[in-house]
Amino acid sequence: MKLPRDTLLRLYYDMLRIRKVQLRIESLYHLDEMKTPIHLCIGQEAIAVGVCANLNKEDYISSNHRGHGHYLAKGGDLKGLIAELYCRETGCSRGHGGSMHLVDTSVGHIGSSSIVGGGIPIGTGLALAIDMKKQDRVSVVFFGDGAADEGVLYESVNFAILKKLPVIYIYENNQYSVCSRVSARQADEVIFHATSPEHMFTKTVDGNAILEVYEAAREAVLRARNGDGPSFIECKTYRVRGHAGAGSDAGLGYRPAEEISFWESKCPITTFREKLLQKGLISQNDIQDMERNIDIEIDEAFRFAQESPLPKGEDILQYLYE
Amino acid sequence: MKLPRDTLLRLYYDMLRIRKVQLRIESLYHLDEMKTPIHLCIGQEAIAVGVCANLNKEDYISSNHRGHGHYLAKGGDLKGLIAELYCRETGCSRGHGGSMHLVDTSVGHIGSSSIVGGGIPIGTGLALAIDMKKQDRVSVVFFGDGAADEGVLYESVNFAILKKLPVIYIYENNQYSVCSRVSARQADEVIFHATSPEHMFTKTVDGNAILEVYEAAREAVLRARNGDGPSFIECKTYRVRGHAGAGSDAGLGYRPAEEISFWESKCPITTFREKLLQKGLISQNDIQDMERNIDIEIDEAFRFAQESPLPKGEDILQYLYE
Amino acid sequence: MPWSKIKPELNEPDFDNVTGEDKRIIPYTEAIREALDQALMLDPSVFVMGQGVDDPAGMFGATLNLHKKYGRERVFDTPLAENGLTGIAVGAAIGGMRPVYFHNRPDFLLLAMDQIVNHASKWHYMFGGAVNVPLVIWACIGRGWGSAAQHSQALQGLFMHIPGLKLIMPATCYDAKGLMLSSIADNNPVIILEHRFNFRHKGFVPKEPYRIPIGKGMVRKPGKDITIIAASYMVTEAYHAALELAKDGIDAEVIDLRTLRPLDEELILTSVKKTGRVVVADTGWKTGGITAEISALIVEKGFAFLKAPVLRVASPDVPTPAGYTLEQAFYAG
Amino acid sequence: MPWSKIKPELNEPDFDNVTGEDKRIIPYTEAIREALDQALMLDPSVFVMGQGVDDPAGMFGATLNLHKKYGRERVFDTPLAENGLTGIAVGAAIGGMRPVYFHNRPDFLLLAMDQIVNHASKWHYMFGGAVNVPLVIWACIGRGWGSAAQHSQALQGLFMHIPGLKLIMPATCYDAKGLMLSSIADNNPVIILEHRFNFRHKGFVPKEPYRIPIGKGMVRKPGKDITIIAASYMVTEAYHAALELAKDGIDAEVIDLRTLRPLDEELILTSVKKTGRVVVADTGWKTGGITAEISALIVEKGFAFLKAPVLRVASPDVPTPAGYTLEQAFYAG
Ligand SMILES: Cc1ncc(C[n+]2csc(CCOP(=O)(O)OP(=O)(O)O)c2C)c(N)n1
Ligand SMILES: Cc1ncc(C[n+]2csc(CCOP(=O)(O)OP(=O)(O)O)c2C)c(N)n1
Ligand SMILES: [Mg+2]
Ligand SMILES: [Mg+2]
Repeated sequence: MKLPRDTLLRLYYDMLRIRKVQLRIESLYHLDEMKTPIHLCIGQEAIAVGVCANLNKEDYISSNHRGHGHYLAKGGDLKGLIAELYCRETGCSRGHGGSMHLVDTSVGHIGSSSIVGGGIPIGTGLALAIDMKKQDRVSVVFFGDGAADEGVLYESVNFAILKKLPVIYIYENNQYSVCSRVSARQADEVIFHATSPEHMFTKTVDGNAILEVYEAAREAVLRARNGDGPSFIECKTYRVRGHAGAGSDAGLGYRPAEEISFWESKCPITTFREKLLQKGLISQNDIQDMERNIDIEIDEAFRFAQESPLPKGEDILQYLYE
Repeated sequence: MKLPRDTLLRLYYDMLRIRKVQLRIESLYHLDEMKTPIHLCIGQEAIAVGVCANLNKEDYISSNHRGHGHYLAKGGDLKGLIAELYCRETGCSRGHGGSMHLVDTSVGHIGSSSIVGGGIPIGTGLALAIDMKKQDRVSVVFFGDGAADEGVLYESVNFAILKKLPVIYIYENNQYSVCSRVSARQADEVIFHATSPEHMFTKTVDGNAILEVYEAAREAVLRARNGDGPSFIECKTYRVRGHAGAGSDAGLGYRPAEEISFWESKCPITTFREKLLQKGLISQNDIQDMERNIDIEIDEAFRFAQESPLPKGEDILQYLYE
Repeated sequence: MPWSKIKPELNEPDFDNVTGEDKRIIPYTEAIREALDQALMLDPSVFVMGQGVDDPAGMFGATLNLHKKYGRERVFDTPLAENGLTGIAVGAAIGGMRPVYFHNRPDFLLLAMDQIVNHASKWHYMFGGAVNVPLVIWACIGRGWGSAAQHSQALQGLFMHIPGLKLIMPATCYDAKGLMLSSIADNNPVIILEHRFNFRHKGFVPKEPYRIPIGKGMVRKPGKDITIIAASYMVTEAYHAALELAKDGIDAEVIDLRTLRPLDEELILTSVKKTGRVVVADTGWKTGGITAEISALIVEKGFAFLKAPVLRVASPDVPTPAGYTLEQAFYAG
Repeated sequence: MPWSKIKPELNEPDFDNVTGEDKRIIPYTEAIREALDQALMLDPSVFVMGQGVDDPAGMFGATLNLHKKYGRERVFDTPLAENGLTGIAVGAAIGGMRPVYFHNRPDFLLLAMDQIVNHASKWHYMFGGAVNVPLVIWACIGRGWGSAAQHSQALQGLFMHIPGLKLIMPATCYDAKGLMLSSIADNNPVIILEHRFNFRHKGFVPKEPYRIPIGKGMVRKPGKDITIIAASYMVTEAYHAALELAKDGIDAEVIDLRTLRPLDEELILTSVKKTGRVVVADTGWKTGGITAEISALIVEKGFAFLKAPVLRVASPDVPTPAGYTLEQAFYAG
């Protein structure tokens, strides 16, 4: 597949932006002003970006605790994200959700669950709504290998196949649930790989290779839009930082240092940049411009957040019911 | 596989006994003396018998709402069963359980759940206990196609494979959950059929052909005893009676009359009897003897139940805690 | 189950003296079915799902043949998979539909607690009001004929504890219809717990669609000596008890809560102020159940009115036994 | 989470004046870990399971490195699959083992309600006593730093409602160990709900194994003017409140329930008889929570002793908000 240059640059830009947002959060986290647990997706940016680049604003995504990348890739408001981390009234969830509970319905992000696997049936249900309303939309579900332990995945996929729903399951297999390796929790490859192709388009891709992700997602989205039913894409990837909080967790010793550095060398952003540079599709100047623009945007978002008012304790009963 | 004559006769006898018990229950149910919902397994006897014929007394079974056959095939006390249906103090569950909650720990029957799928992880956990205690036992889980809808099946099978547990999943696919056809609930064949053979021995058999069931179960039990891990056997069968209560439900119209009569003609007991007669392994006299013996046993069990005392209301708080 | 042996078919008590020649009396089941029919007719975003909604039993008749009228796109059978399907219903609701998810028994809702409690009940609040979940979950409490421990649980005590849920327990045919229509129109997750015994009743139900305000109870029988507070089938029992008490010259007031969450505190306290004596009756377990909350509320806010301890009539704290002699001891009323 | 910012590390209140040179003071975590260590050592049928029990965090330290001593056969990581794994633990318990199943948070138990409520809690009763389920389920209530709606639920109100379960909420290091050992030795399903704030405490814990009777509470501070009833972390808050009240000349009695089910009614009623005034404090939601049951119980059986309404201190009836300004408004204490 040959993509136009601006698409390629867009993919690069979006990954870089997510990375730089993560890094800024990480660098400021020790100040204890973002009083919310954070789960960084550093090293996994290609998945959110490669998938969401195929989506329209009206398409839905369902996300999880490690959701900053999904939110930004889908077009979620950056100020709303940072303000949410600062627990502000102006946060995307008005300070009620924190890092694990982001939302931006204006771009089809309907809220992320921090119950592992919790978003899977919800994303499937969005596809049911699309189907019933005969909308030209798709629904994408992002979930991890921990979520693949849960029976609700089996229940949801079964239903999606049964009803031929326009849903795309994006399995972000970063090989760990907290410190627990996937091989300690799952018998083998996920069982859906064995599903027959008439039922579901199933594919495993290198989740750190943005073009592989993009292409697989493109096929899945096309199928969904054509009424050909659900897809299941496993993206093999790695969480290079600790499970939660800022910084590396190499010191904990639950995974080999070489494993971490191997995956660091497979960084989806630097490897893609090399490729673009090699092919002469991007210049150092382009890159610097991008970095600068992003930095400005991030500066602004943090300023916005820090200057925003805090929700008032007395309003705690608000939003219980609609 | 060539089985000795006495084994063949035993298989026949056990099926016939279960059938005759069911028929007696059915014929008396209209008297409203058995004040308990009943779920007859008429037409499915070959599964319980074919599997349990491979088990020792110490082996475990985990059963469900349609559990009379499992209970009897495993050697559960007939008097205890009938008395339980009559809600008597002498019932296997002392009148606390009723038809859906049978138990006979003396033969490895640890209690049946009427929550569809509920017994699946419990039977898996029994296999974990066997494994941890290094016992020479296996655990068998009986469940239906309704239970195969539930995510807990996926969770349990995954764990069993992961830990190579001595558990055998007997999937009694009678094609309906109440009035709902399996094709209205499941995408295709159960997904475990696609599991690779190193992980799990998987087989589909004609659940109305006792020798097919027996043979598949034999292999599964051998594997489990050898430490080769779990097995998953789908037994295709049919519930010829209504979902609950006595009698046919052909009048309801949710399934074609020809479908019912087709499966009635595939009766596991009459087809097997024909075979035994043809091969000269059984005589009409043998059959009559069996019938008579069984009738006497059933008469006794019903008399026992009817004459047994009822539990006293004032004892209602008993058995809450051990 | 031979229902005729468990509970005779009856007209419900004529609480409001509505019966008259021009009043339409229909079975409880039919009241629910009519509500669904009208909701499906009036709003294309409404749909009905659940194991068996399109089968010959039609959920005790409550959904009977609706699939024939509205098609299996809008009235459809589901896999059992209660947690997954609840999440799917939540997602569909977020996506702009109004699902009504039917279960035979509340016992099966225990499989779906993650989606009900962790998700549906919190989605609106957790995102600062950005998303709504207009979802109705319906289940019918079983009783009798050895339904036993896993098919007869009256779990309102659990759901009453969960912020973000609304909890409805109708007592009359009129309410079964009106509260169903209100629940479907509500933009929040609503749980309706029915009682199988109510399905043996007939009562007055207007033909046109109407709604009953959620969060409001009502006085079913005014009285001045003692207040009996109940919901669902226990309202009928309470009413009969009140008639018995009247023979002894005791004038009991009977309150039908209708909604358990949010609770109609004002109605309760107004009555307690008048009578000073209270009995709370429920079909669930006593310890930590709805009778506990109502009693605690009265003590907290109406202590000065109380002339005697608030008494609770509820099930003993054991799983439901199967045998009929034990059932007799288990059930009040 | 930077715990130092949320809750300082402290010695627990010296409730029983046990502190002395010969008294061993250890962290709360260590007390649980020691209980598990001794249980694993003394009984080969005991095992420990749960997501992360063998990881570097070792369940806040409570299971730290036990897998190194006892092997991963007896201390093992599990798939998340909470309902399946609970059923597997139930099966293992029926098969003669004594599983202790760890969860970071009670919120995740909502995925396992089917196996906990429909199965574990009923198995003994439903089969007329034929089978036992000696199972311990442990989870730790989160609080602070934006744990938010799905990682901070204090769900004791749900479990208190379920017959057949035992429900434990320890308040001290001594109890954390002794009640864990009793729970493991018990032949019934026991749920232990810890509170993350207790993990910041140190206190007196004897080295040898010991058990604390399940179903018995205790007076943490005797008093005659008012009774404050609490469990878990709220006992510490109640104790501090009592010290404050003492400055105003009010002599408060503090009751630590230790076990919520079965509840120590006698202890409660004896105290209420003495003081006539009661405050019940809990970390859970107010409506339909444990404070409701305790209040209702007191009214039912101790009405004559009451000089004032029973008051309840509990969380407001909303999901836990994430922001710290909202958290401040949400939490009592
Ligand atoms: C149902 C449930 N069980 C356990 C947890 C605790 N928990 C929070 S994040 C996490 C890891 C999940 O791993 P995965 O799905 O692979 O996502 P990743 O963190 O690797 O992105 C766990 C176990 C939870 N939040 N929900
Ligand atoms: C979790 C759960 N959901 C729904 C039910 C209601 N129910 C009782 S029996 C039954 C049919 C189950 O079908 P299957 O597992 O195929 O067993 P069969 O009756 O065909 O033997 C259903 C749905 C239940 N008992 N438990
Ligand atoms: Mg992962
Ligand atoms: Mg079936």
